[in-house]
Amino acid sequence: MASRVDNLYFFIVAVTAFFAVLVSVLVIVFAAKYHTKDPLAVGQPIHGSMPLELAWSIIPFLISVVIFAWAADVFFDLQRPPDQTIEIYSTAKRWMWKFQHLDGQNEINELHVPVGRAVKVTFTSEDVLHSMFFPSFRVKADAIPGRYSTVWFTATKIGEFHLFCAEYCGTSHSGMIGKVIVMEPAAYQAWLAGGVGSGSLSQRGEQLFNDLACNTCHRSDGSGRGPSLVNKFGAPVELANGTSVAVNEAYVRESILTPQAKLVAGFQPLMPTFQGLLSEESVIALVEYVKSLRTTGGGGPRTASEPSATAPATPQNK
Amino acid sequence: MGDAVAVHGGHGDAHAHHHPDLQHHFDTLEQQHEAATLGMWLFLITEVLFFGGLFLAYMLYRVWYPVAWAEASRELDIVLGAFNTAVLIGSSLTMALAVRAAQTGKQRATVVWILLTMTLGFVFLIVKYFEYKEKFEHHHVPGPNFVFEGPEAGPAQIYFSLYFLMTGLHATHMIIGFFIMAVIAWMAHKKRFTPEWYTPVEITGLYWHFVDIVWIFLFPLLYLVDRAGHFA
Amino acid sequence: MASTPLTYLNHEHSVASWLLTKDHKRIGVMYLVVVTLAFFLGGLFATLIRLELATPAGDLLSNDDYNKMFTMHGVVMVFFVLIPAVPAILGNFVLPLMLGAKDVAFPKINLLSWYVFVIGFLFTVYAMVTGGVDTGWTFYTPYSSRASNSNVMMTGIGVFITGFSSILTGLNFMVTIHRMRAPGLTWFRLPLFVWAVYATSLVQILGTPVIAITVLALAVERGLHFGIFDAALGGDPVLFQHMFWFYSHPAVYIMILPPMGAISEVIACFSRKSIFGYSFVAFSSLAIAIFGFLVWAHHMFVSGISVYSALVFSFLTYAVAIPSAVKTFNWTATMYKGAIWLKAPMIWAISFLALFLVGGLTGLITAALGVDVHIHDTYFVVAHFHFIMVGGAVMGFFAGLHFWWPKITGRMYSEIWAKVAAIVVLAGFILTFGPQFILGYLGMPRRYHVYPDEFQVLNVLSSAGASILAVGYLIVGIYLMASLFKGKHAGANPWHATGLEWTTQSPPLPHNFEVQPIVTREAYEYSSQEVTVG
Amino acid sequence: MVGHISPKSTYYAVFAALMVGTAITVAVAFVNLGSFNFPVAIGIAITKATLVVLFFMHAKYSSKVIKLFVGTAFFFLAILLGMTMTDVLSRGLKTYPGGAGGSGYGERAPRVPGAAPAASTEGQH
Repeated sequence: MASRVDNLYFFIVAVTAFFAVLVSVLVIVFAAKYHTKDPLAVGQPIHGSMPLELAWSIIPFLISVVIFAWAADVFFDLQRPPDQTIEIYSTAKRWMWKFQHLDGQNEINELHVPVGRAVKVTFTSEDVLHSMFFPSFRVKADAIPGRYSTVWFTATKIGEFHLFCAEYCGTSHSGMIGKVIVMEPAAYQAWLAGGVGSGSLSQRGEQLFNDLACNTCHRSDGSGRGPSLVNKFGAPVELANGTSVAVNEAYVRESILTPQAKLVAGFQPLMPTFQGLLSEESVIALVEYVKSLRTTGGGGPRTASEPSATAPATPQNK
Repeated sequence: MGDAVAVHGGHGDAHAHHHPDLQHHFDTLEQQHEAATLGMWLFLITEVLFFGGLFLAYMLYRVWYPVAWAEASRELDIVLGAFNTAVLIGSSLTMALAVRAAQTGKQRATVVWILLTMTLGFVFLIVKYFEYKEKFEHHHVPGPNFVFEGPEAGPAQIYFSLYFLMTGLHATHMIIGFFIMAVIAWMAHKKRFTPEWYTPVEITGLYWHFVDIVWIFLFPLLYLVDRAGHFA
Repeated sequence: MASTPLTYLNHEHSVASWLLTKDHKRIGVMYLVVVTLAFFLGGLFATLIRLELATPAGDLLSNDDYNKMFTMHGVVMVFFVLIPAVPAILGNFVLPLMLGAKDVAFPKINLLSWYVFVIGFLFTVYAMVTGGVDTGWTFYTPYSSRASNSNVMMTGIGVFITGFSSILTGLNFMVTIHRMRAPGLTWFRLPLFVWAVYATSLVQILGTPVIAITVLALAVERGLHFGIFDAALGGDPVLFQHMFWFYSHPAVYIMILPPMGAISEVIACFSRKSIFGYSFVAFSSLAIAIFGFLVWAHHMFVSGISVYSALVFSFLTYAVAIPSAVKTFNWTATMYKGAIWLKAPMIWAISFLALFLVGGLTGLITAALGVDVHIHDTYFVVAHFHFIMVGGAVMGFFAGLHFWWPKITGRMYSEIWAKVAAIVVLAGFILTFGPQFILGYLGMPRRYHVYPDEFQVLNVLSSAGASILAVGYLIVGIYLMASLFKGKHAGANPWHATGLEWTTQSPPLPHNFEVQPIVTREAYEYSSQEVTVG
Repeated sequence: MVGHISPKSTYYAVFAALMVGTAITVAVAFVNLGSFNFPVAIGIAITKATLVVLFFMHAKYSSKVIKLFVGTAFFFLAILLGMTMTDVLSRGLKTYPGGAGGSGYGERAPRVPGAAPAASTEGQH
């Protein structure tokens, strides 16, 4: 993607440079050629030219349309991660980036990724606006409290690259930086395997699920007072008010924090709110656990080494 | 748009019959009147967009939180709201009649109609005061002491924030209107207006009608949300 | 010399005669004084910023102090320099003269605008003196409403109050243009500066109330703990950005349209021919004002708006670029076969053209969705908007100021120093902001107090340029001041220009014209040889 | 002077129409029209406002310039509301198939505390 952004960028630079040089040269040539020191001299009475006006309105417009279309195409691809990605979660807070890998590793202000594989980072903010900016990969998105954002990229070179916070967030805004460490796949596997005894992210979610006694109601066989969560992620669900909603990260998060906001049809509003009781990281672990509850296609915890082919949420596959 | 090429005679002509209320930089009373009314209209345009920002916030959250809007709106008293709407429309009528009285040179009638307008406006504010008081007693004022039962407490607080901002700004406009009307009534009492020159009455009228229009929107937006119980 | 003629400057002398004046010319001069003060204050903040950034470490200012510097630089320069500079200074002074009117439509309101402006400025200065403000001039929530510990309220009040000054000025000018034109001065005989001010006034009237309500909503959220944008209650922080940019993007046109108008006057005058494509230049001002309201969310492409919405706003952004391009081409074409008299205002105008060209064209880069994801909130954007707002608006302001200075003061400044200053400012400006484009594309985010070492070389270049720029502005201040005391008398029309403002004496009479002017000719009829020589 | 003088009967008629409009808008609010209650209420309000502008404020008898400006105000209000709502309403639309059911980028805000300001989250690490 980075090279596509660069190609577009240099194309626009070339086009605009052409016009800048054209106008500058004309101004200089006219100023030199028609220069006079006689204050009473007058210029020729030219009042305008309709063909010229039309030409310099329409031609720049057409060029603009080309730039717009090209840029929109690149933009859509920047917004649309491929099906097969390594998923990473992140939480921004003043003034650090915390990353959670599916396999359970946590890191702060550092992000280890393998070369040549698409990586998708899903993130939110715990306090004010931040912006996750990877200049080397030409991607950026604001971290917004109460909401999940994503960026995705594929690193093509091994090495260390910048991570910046690009949305002003107060005192240490310029200290809210980190690095992406791009590794050989083998080294990455070794890094994944090292450390962490606390289990994968979805295992941590499961632990929380049990500790908070979610499992007493949300039983997998559907006999509990709350709906079973198995196979729910990625599919639409009927709500008590007659509408339906797609079960995605945002919906799961909302249902944990304000359960009665979008009640599933056929259930009573019994669940207490977990608002203020859970950190964003814990919510993410629970979300990931709900995601992992699948009976088909390799249930159980997902790992980074086994890239996720997430359930198609919408039919319009491209 | 080419209307403003002032068709007045030369320089001397304008001073021939100099009206005491003609300011030095205008040539005719008519030019002065047109400038003043155009200025007032332009001011009202800025007012439309001033309230427009709040309408935007209102619309966004109403689309997002229909249930909260329905529940919170039910905390308002529809009878008081409708009564106040009638009162304010009535005050608009009396204001229009005040302008008409000024146009036709009836100074005393002008004073009476303006005072009547002020009275109706005052009734409106009294009712508003009791409504606010009730909100305070029920802890429906946004902030740390806000209380609202149920899962919709968050969005309901946004509703009440908008309620107080919108009605508060509206009431502020009315209070400003009182001061202006008081001055105008005094001027009318002093027989300052004539059928040739009643511009201050007219632009005050424009302002007051605008205040009325704002309320014409606020009433259904704030009081009449989902009374039929579609969402909750 | 014979007895000094009566002018608006000398007919009364007391301080009260200035502070209570309803004369648009004196009010214009009063704005000039306050805006100049604000400009040097904002410039001081800029100096500290560039000094700090000369090294990668945060060694001159603490991080909080640095954050306050760029915030206060932005607030002062945007709200107290750029927005009032051309409309309130030059507009106030020359607009009624250009129309052949005795004053603006509402002289008392005009004076009130000045007081409101000064009160707003005092609030803001008070906020700065008592601890400063650190939210960035954009005041994004939730940082401004919940997290910041600085004087957000006081600054917000200052901006809110100043907004009314801007609204009242716009209202006044619009009514003046509609109702106060001299006999025979039809819409298509108006100087293009008047068209530009008209378009600007439209933006002021339609846009400013929205920033006022936005700041008010922010104030109740911060002060009374209301929730309008609060994500904790389910509010949308992005809504704040929508409301903020609905004004603040068109505000860029408040800054740039009037200088564009001044440039049209200067280029026509010093090419000594009528402007090329008068009606296109006139209508492009209106087109910019109207289209300018349709593009605001291009500041928000990575802020979490819908991608479809981003698409629409990006497209419309390209649409608004066209009228600006049309203006530029028309100015260039005006010079063709002219009799170009390279006096100081023309040098400033050509410098404007060069910088505005770069600023406008880099706008095409930032408007491109795929590229903007990368360069948003980097130094690329900083460089882009400084090219527009300083390279464009301030250069255009100086072109206009040099053009009308003889009319305002009755004195000529040093021609040679004016040209030197124009060149110094141009060079300093390019050296300051040129490297920032590269910095931005390399990924340096804006509002960074410390930065990685690899960005130092470009930052040092930028800081060096800033020092040249500062010298350039100081030169301007010095020779303009000197001209007040030692300048040659200008005469009514030193540039042999058309336009009603040049038909009265310099400085003008208290009531502008001896006799009510009657217009019988089109604007810029240089070729008819009837221009009065002063 | 030139100002238009309306007969008193016009004012009383407009007043009556406004009162009737108020009665209708209250009455119709209690009828379940589904999602049409809101547009109907706004429609009645716009009608009432138009009556006030045209007759009480004499816009009907005013110059073209004033009519143009009244239109301008509502045109730009429509832009402010309309273009912002286009964003808000299209945020939920999926843009990337397979993107984990839309991971929420551009999704509407959940109604909850993103663990608001720093105070509540300080000291967790």
